[in-house]
Amino acid sequence: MTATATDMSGQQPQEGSRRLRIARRRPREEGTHLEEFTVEVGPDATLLEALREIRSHHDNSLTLRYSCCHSSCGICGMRMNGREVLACITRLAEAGPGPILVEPLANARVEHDLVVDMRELYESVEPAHRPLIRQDDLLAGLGVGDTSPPFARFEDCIECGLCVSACPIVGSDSRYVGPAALTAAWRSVAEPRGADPADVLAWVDDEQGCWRCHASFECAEACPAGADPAGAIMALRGELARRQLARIVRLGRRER
Amino acid sequence: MTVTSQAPRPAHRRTAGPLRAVLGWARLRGGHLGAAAFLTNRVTGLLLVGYLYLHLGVLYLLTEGPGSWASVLRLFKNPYVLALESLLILFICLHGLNGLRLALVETGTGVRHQKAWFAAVLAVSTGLYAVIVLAMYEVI
Amino acid sequence: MATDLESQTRQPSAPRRRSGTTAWLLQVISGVALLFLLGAHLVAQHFVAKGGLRNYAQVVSYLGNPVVLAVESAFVVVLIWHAMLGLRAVLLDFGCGPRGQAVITKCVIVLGLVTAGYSFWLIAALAAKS
Amino acid sequence: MTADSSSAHVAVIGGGATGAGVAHDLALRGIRVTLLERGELTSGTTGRHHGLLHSGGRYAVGDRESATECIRENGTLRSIAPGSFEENGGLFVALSDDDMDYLDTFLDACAACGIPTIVHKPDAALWLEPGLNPDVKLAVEVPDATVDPMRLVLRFFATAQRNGADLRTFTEVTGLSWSGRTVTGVLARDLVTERDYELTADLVVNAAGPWSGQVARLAGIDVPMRLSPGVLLAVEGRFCGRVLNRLHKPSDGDIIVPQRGLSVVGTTSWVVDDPDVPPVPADHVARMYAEGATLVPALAAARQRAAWSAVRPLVGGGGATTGRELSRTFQCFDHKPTDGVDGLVTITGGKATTLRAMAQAAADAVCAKLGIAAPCRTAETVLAPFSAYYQERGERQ
Repeated sequence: MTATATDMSGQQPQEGSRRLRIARRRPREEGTHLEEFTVEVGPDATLLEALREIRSHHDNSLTLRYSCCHSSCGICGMRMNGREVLACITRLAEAGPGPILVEPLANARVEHDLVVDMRELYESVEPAHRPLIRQDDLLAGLGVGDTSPPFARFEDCIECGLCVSACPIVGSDSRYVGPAALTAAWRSVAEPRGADPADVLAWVDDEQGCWRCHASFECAEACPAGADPAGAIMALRGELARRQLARIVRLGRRER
Repeated sequence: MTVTSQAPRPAHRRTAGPLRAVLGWARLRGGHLGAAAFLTNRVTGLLLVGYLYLHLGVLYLLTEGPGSWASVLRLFKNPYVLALESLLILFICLHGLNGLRLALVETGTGVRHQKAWFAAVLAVSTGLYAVIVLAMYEVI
Repeated sequence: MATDLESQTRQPSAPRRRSGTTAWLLQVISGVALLFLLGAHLVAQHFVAKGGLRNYAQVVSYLGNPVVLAVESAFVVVLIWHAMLGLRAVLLDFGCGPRGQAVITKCVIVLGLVTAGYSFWLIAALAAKS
Repeated sequence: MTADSSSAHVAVIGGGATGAGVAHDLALRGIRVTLLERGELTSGTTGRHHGLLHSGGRYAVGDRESATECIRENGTLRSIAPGSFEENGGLFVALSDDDMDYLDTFLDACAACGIPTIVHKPDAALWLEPGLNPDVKLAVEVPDATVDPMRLVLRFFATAQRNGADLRTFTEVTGLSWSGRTVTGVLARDLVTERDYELTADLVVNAAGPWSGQVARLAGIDVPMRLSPGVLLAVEGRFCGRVLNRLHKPSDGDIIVPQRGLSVVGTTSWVVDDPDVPPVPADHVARMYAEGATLVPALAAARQRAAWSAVRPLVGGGGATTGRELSRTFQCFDHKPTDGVDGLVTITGGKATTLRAMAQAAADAVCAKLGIAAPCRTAETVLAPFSAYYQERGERQ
């Protein structure tokens, strides 16, 4: 369970009741219908706590994904009042008063209720070599990293799919590679671990690759892990533009 | 590791119909400046293309000789048309300056401050617009 | 004009020219050029003349000057290029699938050519009058 | 009993680390496995783990058996799951004089368990970890590592699935089917289609972690469980490159595990009865902040990302008030000799780091009961990537 702060004697601070309207859907059925639940939760309860409360006391056929409860595994992504969030760290209070609309992520095939098919996301990251472990030396807030030895750590991106759901362009074209794959691609270019950056750049340098993004920065707003997908896409474009200009300059010099 | 060069063709995601796609643009989920810039750029861009054809149409009257062009001039004395013309200047400023912002940001430089850049674009555009409108109505 | 036709039906990974980057660079260069060209056009056509509008005689004499002709034609070309590429980028986001997008590209090319043709005819007609 | 492994069918209840290990091991031995999990995989205690791949250092003094097992499994897991660990090592940090008194017993115990240690003087320790409490007296480096618990366990599931295991998520076990005193299968309910069905199996393995007591009760058996939740705190910002432990007798809040851009401070322990809704007492969270700040002062001002609690499924009879001093080894109950119920095995206790070894022991017991002679090969089989679980999963039946 997550942070329902209770004092040692175990009783909850004064309960509040919240109404949740949850998108329900059976596998292989097209129709989605909203079911409303009223659930008693503490003042700083998270969306995940409310959903688990519903699952254990109201309707255990409600299916959702969660595992780490602290935004490090990335499988509890969903939409709350239309905004992409990780259920485990999003307080119900952030949704403001009134009933809360809970829907699965957009731009992905819904398997059932709040569970979407993650296959596309993982497939889209493959050509970018799925960067997993990176070199890092800056420690948060200490800024003294340059003296101590660098350490290897997992990438910031937790592959939660919120950016793909938030991007307005992904919904309009299923061939667009998507912000998640482009962020992974930039990480492979910025720190090539065995991969050939030119290979990865050739893959993203396409109309359905990094050039399809129109800089709405929705992905950067939605990203819970600070992986900054928009920054990665823009960095890819900068790298490609620089290489192209360098090529033109070289052509110019060779002709003279 | 060689790249599995065949980029995955995401089979499952149906291409959303035009209406849902357009609605997708306007999903200002957090109402943040980045999305506002994206929408402003689109709207002003489309309006400017619309104006281009309106402008080319009006210019055709020039080839009809001085008589018809004089009637056009009279039309543009009408204050409402003048107000619309001034809006055109605002759209040009917004689209142009936001274009500069994108040219800068889309190479990765200053991408962390893209919201600040758009705030600057908004400020400069409204400033320029005010100056031009005052000039247009001979106030200054 | 727009990126070559077959580029959107091709899989991103096939050996390819840098059409993605080129299109973006051209859009940026044409955009910056437009700032100057549009600025010149606005100043020359509307701000210099009293009341912001030239009468018939002024327009014809203005277009008689060959320098103005050159600037205005360059302005027309760059403007139509930038407008068409921008229009196409927006239309591509309407989500009408690969076939639809190939149609959009064709239409945008045709529209661009027609507009350019008409504009040059217009400039030539007015220049001839002076 | 069937001697040929390919026709044997084992039902595993519980989609956590234990279930994953057992499903993988049995599938590798050619046994048909069906796993039933009432939520998503790793949504129980497994996923909420702070992500430490133990070197065993923390248990070297108090529980030599566990410590030896940890260091052995530490090496094995690194070889069968390459690329799943941040292999930066860990430091046991001495901050006070009584920490220093504990030093020698600690070093001797580590040596006895085969845990390699390197002693660093304060300046070397501060060079390794600039965020450390400046009045650090000494630090002992051990081969700790950090892991993404969900992804590592999913690698076991992906490999089991590849070898034919049928992993049924969102499927709850509501009862058992019997013939006399022998369990012949499970009664399951598909929570998505709300369909009830019976699944016959030659053997049922109860690997439900903190809920294994409830599952055993379905067979009228009381498994002596001690449910010991621990509060964990995740703060924003990575305050250390490697794992930081406090060099003293294991007690509350003496570990910081860096996880991506977060730092996870753990942990506390007390005893509860209900595994479903372990509370997150506010004072425990405050204690995590305080204890974490003693190791890394800057952590005191860090922004809280989340505080949650996970229930350790410990084994052992009455008497223990807090869960800590119980042994960390796991227990494998074959209920035939103890409770006269055949066809049901319960596995519980143990830690995430030793999931493979625990599964090996359990699979050996299962094969013995089924009369199958198939050796365990999980120690030398490299696991599939975690995404293979999603990519190769068939449509839901």
